[in-house]
Amino acid sequence: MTSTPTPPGRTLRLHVEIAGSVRQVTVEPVSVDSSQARVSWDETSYVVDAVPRAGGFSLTMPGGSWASREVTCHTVAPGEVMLGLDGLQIRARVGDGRRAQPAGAAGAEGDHVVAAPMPGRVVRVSVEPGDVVTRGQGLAAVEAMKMENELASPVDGVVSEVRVSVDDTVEAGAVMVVVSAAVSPQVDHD
Amino acid sequence: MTSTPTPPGRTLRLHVEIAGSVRQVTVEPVSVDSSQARVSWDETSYVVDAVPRAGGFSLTMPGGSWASREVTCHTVAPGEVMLGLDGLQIRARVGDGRRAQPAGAAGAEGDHVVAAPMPGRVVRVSVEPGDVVTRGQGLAAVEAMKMENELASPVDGVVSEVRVSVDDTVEAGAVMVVVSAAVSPQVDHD
Amino acid sequence: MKILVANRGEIAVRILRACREMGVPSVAVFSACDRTALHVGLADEAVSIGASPAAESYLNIERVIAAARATGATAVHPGYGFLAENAGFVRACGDEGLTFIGPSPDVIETMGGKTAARRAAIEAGVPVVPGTEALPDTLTDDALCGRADEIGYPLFIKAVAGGGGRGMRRVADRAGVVVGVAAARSEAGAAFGESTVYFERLVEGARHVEVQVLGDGHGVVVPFVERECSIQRRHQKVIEESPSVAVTPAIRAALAEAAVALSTAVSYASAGTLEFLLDPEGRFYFLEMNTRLQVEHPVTELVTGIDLVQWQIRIARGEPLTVDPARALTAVGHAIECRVYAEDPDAGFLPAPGRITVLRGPSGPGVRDDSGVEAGFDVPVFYDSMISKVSTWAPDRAGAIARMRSALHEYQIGGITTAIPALLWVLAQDRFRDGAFDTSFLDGVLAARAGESFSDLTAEQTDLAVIAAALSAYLSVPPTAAAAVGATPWRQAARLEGVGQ
Amino acid sequence: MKILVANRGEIAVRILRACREMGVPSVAVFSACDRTALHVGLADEAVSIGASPAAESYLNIERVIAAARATGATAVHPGYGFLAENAGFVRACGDEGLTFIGPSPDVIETMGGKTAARRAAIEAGVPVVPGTEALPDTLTDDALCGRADEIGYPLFIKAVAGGGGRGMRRVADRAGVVVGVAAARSEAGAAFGESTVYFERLVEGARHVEVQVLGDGHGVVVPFVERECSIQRRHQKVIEESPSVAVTPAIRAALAEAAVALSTAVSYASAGTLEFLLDPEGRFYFLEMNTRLQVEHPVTELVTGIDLVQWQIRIARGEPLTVDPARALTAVGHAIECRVYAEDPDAGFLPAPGRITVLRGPSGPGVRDDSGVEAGFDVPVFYDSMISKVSTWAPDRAGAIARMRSALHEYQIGGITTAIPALLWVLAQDRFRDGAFDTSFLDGVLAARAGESFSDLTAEQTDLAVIAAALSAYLSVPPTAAAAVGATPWRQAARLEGVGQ
Repeated sequence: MTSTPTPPGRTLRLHVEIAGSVRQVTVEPVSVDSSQARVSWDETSYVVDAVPRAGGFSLTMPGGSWASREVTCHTVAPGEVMLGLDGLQIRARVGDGRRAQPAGAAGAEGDHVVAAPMPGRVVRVSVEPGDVVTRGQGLAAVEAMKMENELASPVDGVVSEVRVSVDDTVEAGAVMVVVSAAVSPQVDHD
Repeated sequence: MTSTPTPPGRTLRLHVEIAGSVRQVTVEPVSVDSSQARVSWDETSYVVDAVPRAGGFSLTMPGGSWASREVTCHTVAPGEVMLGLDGLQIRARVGDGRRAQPAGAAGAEGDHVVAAPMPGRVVRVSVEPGDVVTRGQGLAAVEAMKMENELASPVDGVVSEVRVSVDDTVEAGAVMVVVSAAVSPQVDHD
Repeated sequence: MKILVANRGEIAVRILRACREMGVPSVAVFSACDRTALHVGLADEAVSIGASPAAESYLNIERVIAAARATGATAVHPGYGFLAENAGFVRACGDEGLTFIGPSPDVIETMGGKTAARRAAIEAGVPVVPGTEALPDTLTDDALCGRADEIGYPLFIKAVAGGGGRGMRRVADRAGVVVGVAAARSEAGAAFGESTVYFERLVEGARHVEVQVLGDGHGVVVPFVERECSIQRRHQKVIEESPSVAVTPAIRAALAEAAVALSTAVSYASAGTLEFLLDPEGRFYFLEMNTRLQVEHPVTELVTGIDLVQWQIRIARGEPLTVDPARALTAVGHAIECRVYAEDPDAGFLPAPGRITVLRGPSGPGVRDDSGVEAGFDVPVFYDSMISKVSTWAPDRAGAIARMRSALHEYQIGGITTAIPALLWVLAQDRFRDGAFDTSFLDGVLAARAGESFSDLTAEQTDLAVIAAALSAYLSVPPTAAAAVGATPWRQAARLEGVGQ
Repeated sequence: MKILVANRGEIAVRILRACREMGVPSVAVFSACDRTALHVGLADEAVSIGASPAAESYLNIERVIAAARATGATAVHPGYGFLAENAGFVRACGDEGLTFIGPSPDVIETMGGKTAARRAAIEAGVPVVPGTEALPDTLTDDALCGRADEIGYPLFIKAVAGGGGRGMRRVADRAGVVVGVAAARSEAGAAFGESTVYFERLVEGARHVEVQVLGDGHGVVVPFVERECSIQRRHQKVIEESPSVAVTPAIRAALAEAAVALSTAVSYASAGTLEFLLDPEGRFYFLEMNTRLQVEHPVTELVTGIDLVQWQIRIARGEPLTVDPARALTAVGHAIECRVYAEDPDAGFLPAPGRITVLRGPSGPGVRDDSGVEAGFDVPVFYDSMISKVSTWAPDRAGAIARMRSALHEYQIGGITTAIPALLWVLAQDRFRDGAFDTSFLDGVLAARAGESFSDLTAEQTDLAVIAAALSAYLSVPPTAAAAVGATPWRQAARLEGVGQ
């Protein structure tokens, strides 16, 4: 998972980002002899009973709200978990609460890697190093599960590297193309 | 499981008892880079492709017979596995092939322990130390899953120990009563 | 309406599904050992109600009521078993302002006691098995024998408060009466806290058939096509089906008429079932009424398309009972249900609690799996051993049986043993396939084969079992799905050895 | 008969179940990545037929035939996709003495090509969408535009060999014709090795309805009540149901008549499906025939009780077609099917292969889950992304939709993402619930909400998600069921830390 396990009873502060909003969350086991913990953020505080089960948790809330849920949970990338709840799927980012790390706001400057979103076969490469590309322009396509998936440039810029050829097999996350962004008038500072 | 794992490629000899008959079985991986092994006993020899899966194996037989099966497998006691196959349940004893250990023929002499066959609550104790009992006579009863299960004496003999009282909770395998067998004219030698 | 389901296992799951389909908020209750049970996760809310023994949780009226109060539930569905036929619980719900999804406490009392129900049936003109009223404890042995002589032999001694075969004795002749009564009284007293017994003639060669009804509590009662439940082990139903091969259209109409007469007489509300014996000549006798949802209700749902649990909820809400009587009384195709008990059939059907390591229930066309468990769950020692019910439907009985054999064949469960091998064996018996059985059939054939394993292997299956057993010793079989990608089992064995060193 | 199932995934599982129910020995084939797939374990025998890419295994005629030869199979069921409509494969089966479970290669060729099938329909007096024959590559741009003008705008350019929306272009006016033809030809050539296209009028506001037929190959054809398949994303069906809310008894009878006319004209054998467009005025036009089992066949089975796969096998055995035509054409209740694709709907429906860590399919009354996967399986990147089909039945459409929402709500799958949140979203749309949609509905509403997550959370669900995300970081969530008895998660966290030190 995303952080080092913590000694029983020790309080952990995390930031959790769901649907674009970040919460500073505190997790505090009630005692090591129970399966209950206090989870709090902002004005919100719950005592939850959390029992690990196949691929996730069973959560009940003995502290008043009584809601009960099965939540599935798997790590899709470091600091990123996919939660399953009531037939819905929720991507959450979780990080150490002491290091601020707002997600989403990747800078528009510098090198941008375009990676395979899933394992598959490269069926098209539309650019060469040195090509000028605009944001949204198709760079290459990967086929998986009989579907072609076009990969678009995330920025206006110049192709600096093309690392794949047609018919190559790629793993999820494999870098396919690198685009150097054109200098942008707006820069987000972290 | 029942024996120490063996280095890849090393041959292992085992005895396997199913439905009362014991076979001296040899297991020999075809190579560590395949999931195939040769399993042989008596005049029988199979090359099987064995892939571990949830709670058991997937077996196919690329070597000619082509049969394919999912087998579930769990250890119920040291040297004893319960197999699930085609909706059937098969108890098998597996041991080291070098130590002869024919099962079933427990001697009729000496102390016989009567153990709880499953976890439950003691609802009846019908004997006291010193009582003379006959084979099949009820000694005590355990309730589990709303069913009473009478435990019978395995031999003619004398009760030497009673280790439980009514309302005790017992685990599976807990010794409840010990019966010293009457001297029997027939003794099976191992 | 917000419904608290005062039960566990498959029937709690069944009711919670009905709630969710109807958009009705639901509350589950659970004991300590059921914290991660399937029904807890399928409810909108869940409340812990105490320790694992049923008396401290599912049978504890105060705790169930308190859970309803705490969650704002406005109704309680009791399922079957536990508090389902406890008039005191129904009254406690009423006192708390909770709608009890079932009949009134008075009807439960009238129809729940076996001798009271017999009396009501006689008054309604419904035939009953010749028998006595409750026998006072003060009767002398001679008087007991005299009453037995009047009924005739063989006869059953039955506990007024009985169920599940407890407090029940078969008596072949006068010599067995006194000792039989003593034994039945003692067993019934221990099991139900009530030792009163009565005599009932044993109807030889009888089948157990039953009629499901829905009543609106205002005199409207809809009877359903019968269920056949003669496949019993020690008076516990094992396989049920609908319709019964022994029931002709004329018998079906007469059964329905009897069921309506008796249910209407008590203004029955909600779902209930009238149990009958059907003798080889086609005569039937009322036995007792179950004033609740029945375990085997799915076979009725499969042949009629009518959702009994949703109707229980609608009736409790005061909605009009608009079930089409013709559809209710007509079986489309044939349905069969097998109860999957956690037992070891090769060890005398010994209960087999324990952790389920792997579970893949049957599925596909015509297959319904009402399961109360899942992989990773510890089947507790505290409750009934039924972990799921597999039901199949097909256009005809042979098709439903073939589908059931296929479904049980593919039912994969590891970590515990179940009665599935015995079910497969019964389904393969000619007498079962021909429909030529009565309630004594299963105990008879089981006694005749005592000691033989139900998992009778072909030569090929034996070879596969030998191979699997040997491999299980060679390799460490992971208890759950975790084979590493690309790793061969032999490499895994090597790695495990490395860990061990 | 001994049947080799030349397919994988849920349809192989479906066919293998039918074999087992009928007592017919079965053979599965599998590619390298499917070694532990569900269908392999459900067959009596299984044969490895090559590497993971379909061209080297499931599409390789020689290897499939060799597997049949090696196992002594006497018949082949192709399922859908792969070799199901490959006349060359059917002829190869014939040469090998294998019974192909499906129509003859000649019928596949006649009905498989879109323009050939249109011709056959016109000859049989069945209405078709106004359109052209195949357009020769030699036509000038002016000639192309002239032909397009004759059809009228908007129109579709379609590939003769097309399927799944490939080689298909919508053209709004004359200006789009030439560039559209070039694009469609290029796409079709790349996808099917055959670039020929034709024009077809775009019927505005049309629904996609289709008629299932069974034929005995000797002129007897039984038509079934229609299926409604208008809920499509990019021409891929997503939700299907039966009956269609738009089909009146008169339209149903006319559709059935058209289906019989066309199927009888070619002496159709086995199961097949005739696809039609139904315009808002109730006029219908034949589109094409699928000469095989259809993905969405379960909805027909649920409303008629007729097992289509078993009938395919019976017809192939030469048994008489004794299906009751009245039953086939009458829907009892309503059924709906949702295709569960391994996709990420929040990432533009990107395919989402990967290892399934936990899987609990839906179950209970009126729910059928045709799944091709199980926990522990790696959903491969090489094939279609559909991992299961959930079908529900209820007495009416609203009940079937409610049951479907409940079933998808309880469908638990971890390790990969699926389109379930998008399915739940569609089921909740008023236009879907009112039945007021055509084939453009889904693409339209998806475009209108582009970028929004389908997993729109309530405040309570958001809180639960925050809690679960935080706990997942605090505790090591085991990928599979393995919580030690009595251990609290906090102790487990402590233990893991110990291991790490």
